[in-house]
Amino acid sequence: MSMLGSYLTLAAVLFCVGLFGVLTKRNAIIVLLSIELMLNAVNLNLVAFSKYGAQPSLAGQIFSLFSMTVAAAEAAVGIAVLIALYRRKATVNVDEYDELGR
Amino acid sequence: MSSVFSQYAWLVPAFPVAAFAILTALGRSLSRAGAVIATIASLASFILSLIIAIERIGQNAEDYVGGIDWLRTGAVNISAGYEVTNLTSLMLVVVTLVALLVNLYSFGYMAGDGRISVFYAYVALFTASMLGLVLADNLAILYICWELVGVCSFLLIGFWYQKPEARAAAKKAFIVTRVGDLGLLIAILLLFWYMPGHALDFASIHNVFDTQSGIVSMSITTLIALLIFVGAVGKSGQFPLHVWLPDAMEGPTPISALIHAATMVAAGVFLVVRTFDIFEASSAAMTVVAVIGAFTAIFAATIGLAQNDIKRILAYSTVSQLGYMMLALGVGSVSAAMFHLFTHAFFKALLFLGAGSVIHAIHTQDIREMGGLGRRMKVTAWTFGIGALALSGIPPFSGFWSKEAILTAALEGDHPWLFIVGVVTAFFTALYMARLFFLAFAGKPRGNAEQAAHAKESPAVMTIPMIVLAALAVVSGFVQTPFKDWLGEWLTGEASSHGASGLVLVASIAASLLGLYLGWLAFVRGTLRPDAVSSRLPWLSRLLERKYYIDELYQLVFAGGLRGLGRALAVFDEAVVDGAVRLTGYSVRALGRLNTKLQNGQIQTYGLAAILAAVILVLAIAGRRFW
Amino acid sequence: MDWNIDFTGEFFAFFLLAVCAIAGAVLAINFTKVVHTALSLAFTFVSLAGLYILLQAEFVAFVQVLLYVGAVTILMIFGIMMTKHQSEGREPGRPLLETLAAIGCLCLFGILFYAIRSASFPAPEAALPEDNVASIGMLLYSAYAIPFELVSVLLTVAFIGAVALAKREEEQP
Amino acid sequence: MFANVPVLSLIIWLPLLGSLVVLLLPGRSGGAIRWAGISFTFVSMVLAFGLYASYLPLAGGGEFAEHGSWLSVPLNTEVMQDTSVTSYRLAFDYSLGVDGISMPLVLLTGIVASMASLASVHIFKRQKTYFSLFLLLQTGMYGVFLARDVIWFFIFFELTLIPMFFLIGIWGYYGREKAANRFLVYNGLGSAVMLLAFLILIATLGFASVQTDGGIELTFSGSYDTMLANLADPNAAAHQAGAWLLSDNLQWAAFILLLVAFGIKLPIFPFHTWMLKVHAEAPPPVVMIHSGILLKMGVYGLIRFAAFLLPAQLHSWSAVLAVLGVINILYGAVLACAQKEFKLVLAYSSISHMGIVLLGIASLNETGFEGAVYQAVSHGLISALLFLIVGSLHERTGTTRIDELGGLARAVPFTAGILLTAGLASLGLPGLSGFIGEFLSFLGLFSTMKALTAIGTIGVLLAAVYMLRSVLAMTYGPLPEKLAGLKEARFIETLPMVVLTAFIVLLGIYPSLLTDLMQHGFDGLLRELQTGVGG
Repeated sequence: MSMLGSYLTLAAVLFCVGLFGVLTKRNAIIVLLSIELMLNAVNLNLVAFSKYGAQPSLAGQIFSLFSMTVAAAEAAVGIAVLIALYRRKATVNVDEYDELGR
Repeated sequence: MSSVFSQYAWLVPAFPVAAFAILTALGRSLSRAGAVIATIASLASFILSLIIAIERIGQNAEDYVGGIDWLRTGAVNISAGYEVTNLTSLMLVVVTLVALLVNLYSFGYMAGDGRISVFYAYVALFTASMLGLVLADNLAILYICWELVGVCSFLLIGFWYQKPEARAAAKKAFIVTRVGDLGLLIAILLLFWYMPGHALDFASIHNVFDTQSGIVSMSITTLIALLIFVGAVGKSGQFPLHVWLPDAMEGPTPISALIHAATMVAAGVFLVVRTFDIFEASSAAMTVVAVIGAFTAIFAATIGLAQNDIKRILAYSTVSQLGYMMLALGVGSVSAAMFHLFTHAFFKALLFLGAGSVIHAIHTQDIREMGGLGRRMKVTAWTFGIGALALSGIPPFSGFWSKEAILTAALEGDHPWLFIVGVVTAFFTALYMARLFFLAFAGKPRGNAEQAAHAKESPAVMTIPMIVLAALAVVSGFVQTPFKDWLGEWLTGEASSHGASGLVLVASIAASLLGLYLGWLAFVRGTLRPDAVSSRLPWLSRLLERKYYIDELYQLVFAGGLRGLGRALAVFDEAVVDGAVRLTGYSVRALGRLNTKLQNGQIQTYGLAAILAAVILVLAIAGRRFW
Repeated sequence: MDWNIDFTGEFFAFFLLAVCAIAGAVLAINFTKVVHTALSLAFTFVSLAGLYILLQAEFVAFVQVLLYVGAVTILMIFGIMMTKHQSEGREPGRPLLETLAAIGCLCLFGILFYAIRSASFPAPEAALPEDNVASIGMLLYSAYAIPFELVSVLLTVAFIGAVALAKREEEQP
Repeated sequence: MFANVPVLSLIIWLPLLGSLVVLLLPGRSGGAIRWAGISFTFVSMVLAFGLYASYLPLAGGGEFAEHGSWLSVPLNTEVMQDTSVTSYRLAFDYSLGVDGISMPLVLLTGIVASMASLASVHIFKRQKTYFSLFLLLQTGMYGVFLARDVIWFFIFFELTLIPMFFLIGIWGYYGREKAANRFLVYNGLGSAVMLLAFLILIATLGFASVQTDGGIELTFSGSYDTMLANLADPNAAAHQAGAWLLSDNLQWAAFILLLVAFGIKLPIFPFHTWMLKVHAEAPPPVVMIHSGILLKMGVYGLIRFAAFLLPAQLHSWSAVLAVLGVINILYGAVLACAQKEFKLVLAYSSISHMGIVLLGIASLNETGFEGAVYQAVSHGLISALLFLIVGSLHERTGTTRIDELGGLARAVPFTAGILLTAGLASLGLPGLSGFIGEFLSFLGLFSTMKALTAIGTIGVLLAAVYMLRSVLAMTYGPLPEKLAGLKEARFIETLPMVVLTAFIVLLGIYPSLLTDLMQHGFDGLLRELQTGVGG
């Protein structure tokens, strides 16, 4: 058994912590940050497989690069949306963002 | 000898059927013309049955069986057949004769009624069904006619439908007899599956139970016999199903004469006679028949003592006399039973027609309001007197001979207790008839003036049937005397002259005379106070007057029980069954409401639900390997 | 219990960095002030960059630092600065939601952990090339050229979109 | 007579055509709509009688069978182990047929639907919609009885639900929406269960294989005849595709599902409560159809599918069915005694009478089966007649409560007479049709379960009690003053009364009219019960 299991376990821990944050935090910014954490956990997996996978290759690293790029774009748009929402609602509390249920 | 006319026996019920069809189709427009049509039809039936009967007298006539396939399914193949034997030809004559006379009589009795054609239609249907019952060659067809006569009886009891009492009486008659019919139905089902070849015709029954005994086991035989007897008990008003018959007097009086005295109620006796082979095969069943018959005879006679309604007295008398017939059957004498049925048909029809004549004249049925009618209604009084004497068993009237035959059979059959009961009943019979006759026809009028003014003899169309019946009540007893057992031989085909038993003759004559004498003392001479018994034993007279409280008991137990059960089940149906349905609906709705709450618009709740669901899904799919 | 772990230098480095990453993440969740959360997450990102180096992904580690620590975190801090956070820490908790979320996350972790532990990983057939930054560059411009271009389009669109969204509405006619 | 005419299709689809014709008529011409509705109904009835006239029991109706392909879906041949399979598909064909069991029910449908159409002349509200739905309903009913493919049976079965839902919901009395909803929910549930059972049957029993020179062509279908053939010859089926043989558990599942599905329709206690609402709230012509025909679809389905396709299960559960039947009989009868509303008396009496049908089915012999069908037909006629009268009375008096009516024999003697006759028929008076069905059912069951039958016959007694109690209370006795000015039924009302009474009397006097028809209808089932189960 190589280190792969340990990396995957670490990724799982981070992913679950991030998930918990997404589900429970009220502050929209923390929610966004938690999402970033989850994405990072995934990246860790990709990179770990790129080294310890059955056929090591650089594809995993490249994939994680794309993923990071998309995450950055997501963060930018997310913050922009948040600010637009904040302007309308004067709060960053996600409890107040319940237009879906109306 | 070949029976020329017997093969046309199916025409006998066909005439009244045709009359019924015509009257029903044309409806009320016929009015009195309908009565004429029905009477002509019954006359035709009577003539044909008379011819058939005469044809069969004397020689050893062959029985004739004919019919068509009626119901064919699988194992069942029931034919609509008819069978002419000496027994059925005798019944045919009795039924058609009484029907004819009642048709005639009703011309006068029902003259003012607007629904006279409906009345005649019902009577025609009844006559047809009764004749069908008599002619039927198998139990299934007999059962159908059996139910049809029941429904005609029901319709005619309720003929004056506006009266709530008539409605109640009709309902009661139908339902109580239906209890008996149920017994007969189950008996038929039993017979069907136990008879070899699923035969239900009387010839096969005779073969199986008489000649090849042992095919059907003893216990089943007893069961079948008892169930058939239950049917007979219902129809013939035997204890404990007698309650409907006195109430049936709500119907028009000619109907009481035809259906509830002469013919339909005797159908029970006739049924037992037809299936007598089954009874004979089981001594237990015979005992039950004899005991029930004897008990009913004395039981009804005692009730008859305390009644005041002229028709009810006669009704209880009918119940009592039918008990005699059952007693005769129970001790094994078919001929005595049939003989009594034969004579009883005439004198009881006569008594009812007489009573009808009285009611027609003074419009009351309470004998306490009558009195002194003998002077104003001579024909009625004389004929009624003849009927009363015949019923009381005074020689040489017909009732004496038939009652004597029954008592002889009881004594010879080694049933001394039943014999004693019979003699005591004869005493009671004479007593209540004396009370009835003397209260109604002797003494001074006790009713109001209007009634007295109305009291005049009925028209000839009513008195002629009474005279004919009176003549028959006198002479019909001579067909079977202790000295010449002609009827018994003809019916059973065996010479069974039982000879005169001095004990029986003396006992029965003595009992009857004693009853008449006591009645005369009490109600004419006045030497014996009529209320001698009731003042000393008030509970006894009340018990008799209230008919042993049997009606009240049934009302409480059956009617009340059914009503209670119905209410309880209604609550159950509403609360439990429907409640379960509503609960299901409610819980689905509640689940829906719960789900709505989950739909609160917050993305975190959705996410949580998705995660939990995913976890459960994974556990359910991947976790299967652990189970 | 056999954990099949070789106590090598790599392991110790991994252990240290993993503890840092987890600590940063857990602290980020527990802090009540948003700025603390953001900084603590930045710490996690840096730790992850260290892990990438351990995994011979130097270029990815570099991008990680550049992008996450440098761009995303700063972006978030700007977001924090542009919104008000006086009420934080004062709302009543949502015990049901938090309990269920905790159960769900723990179950998920349990499932993942079980899957990782029970999976058997075949040994790598070959090692990664030593100096793989150049190889990544080659690959990006050859095999992955089209996705690369698409990502650049995406970034542009996101940029424009973010500007459009964040623009004050009053300025619109 | 019908040498080259697709008479079965005509019977089924003419009402649909009528429905379209009615829809195309201008909405204001009430008379034209009414007469179009009635005449299309009558055409189907006449065709049904023509069918009866040319039906030969011995041939089993084979000459009328119609068949056409309808829907065929190819399936993967790769999943087959046996490589010689060249074609593997799912096929649902349009297949119609008539036999000794469906023939009486088709006649019943014709008679009752025609009489109900005559009784519908009281309907003035949205006539066009009413008659088009009414005709659509008929297509469904005829189709149910004539379909020979389970999928088509299902389609027709559903086709009766929807028009019925609207007929109750729009033209009913005060509680109509609730009644309609309950009707739909219950029957929809029943249909779902039935579909499940059918799917089991199709997947396990409905395959046919044809040996061609290229290989074997395997087809899964809902064809009833294929199923029967497979059932009769299980060896051949097993040989062709062993894996798909109907396993014991699946058979039981299908049987119980079918029992529930048709038990809701019949209805069997405790699934009966929906029916009470429908009887009480639906307009009388619709109840005539409902009580007269729709309940019989339950009987028909139970015999056609549960009994014919799963005889082994029927055999082992005959006692259960008999007990259910006895419960139905007594429960319905006792409750009928406690009702104050005549419509509810009739509803509970229907439950009681359907119990007798169950007894007939539970008897497992020809007598009982024929008794069950006979009882179904007879009850259809009788309850149609009773509800016809109920409608006529309700229109005149505005009530059918027993305690508010009385003395009708004086006010409306003809209607009262027919009501009395119908009541007597319902309580099983010999000479009227009700008796024959009861007698045969009891007779059939008596051969196997004597005590149970004897208990069941108490229902006959109770029938007399509740029928006389209610009918006499309404017709006899003094006439309440507010009913004094009642008018006797008009000719258009008396006609269906007379016709239905005539049929009731006819079937009561000469039952062979119907039993001869059924004579060979049950041969296959009986053979199966004797050989397949007895051995």
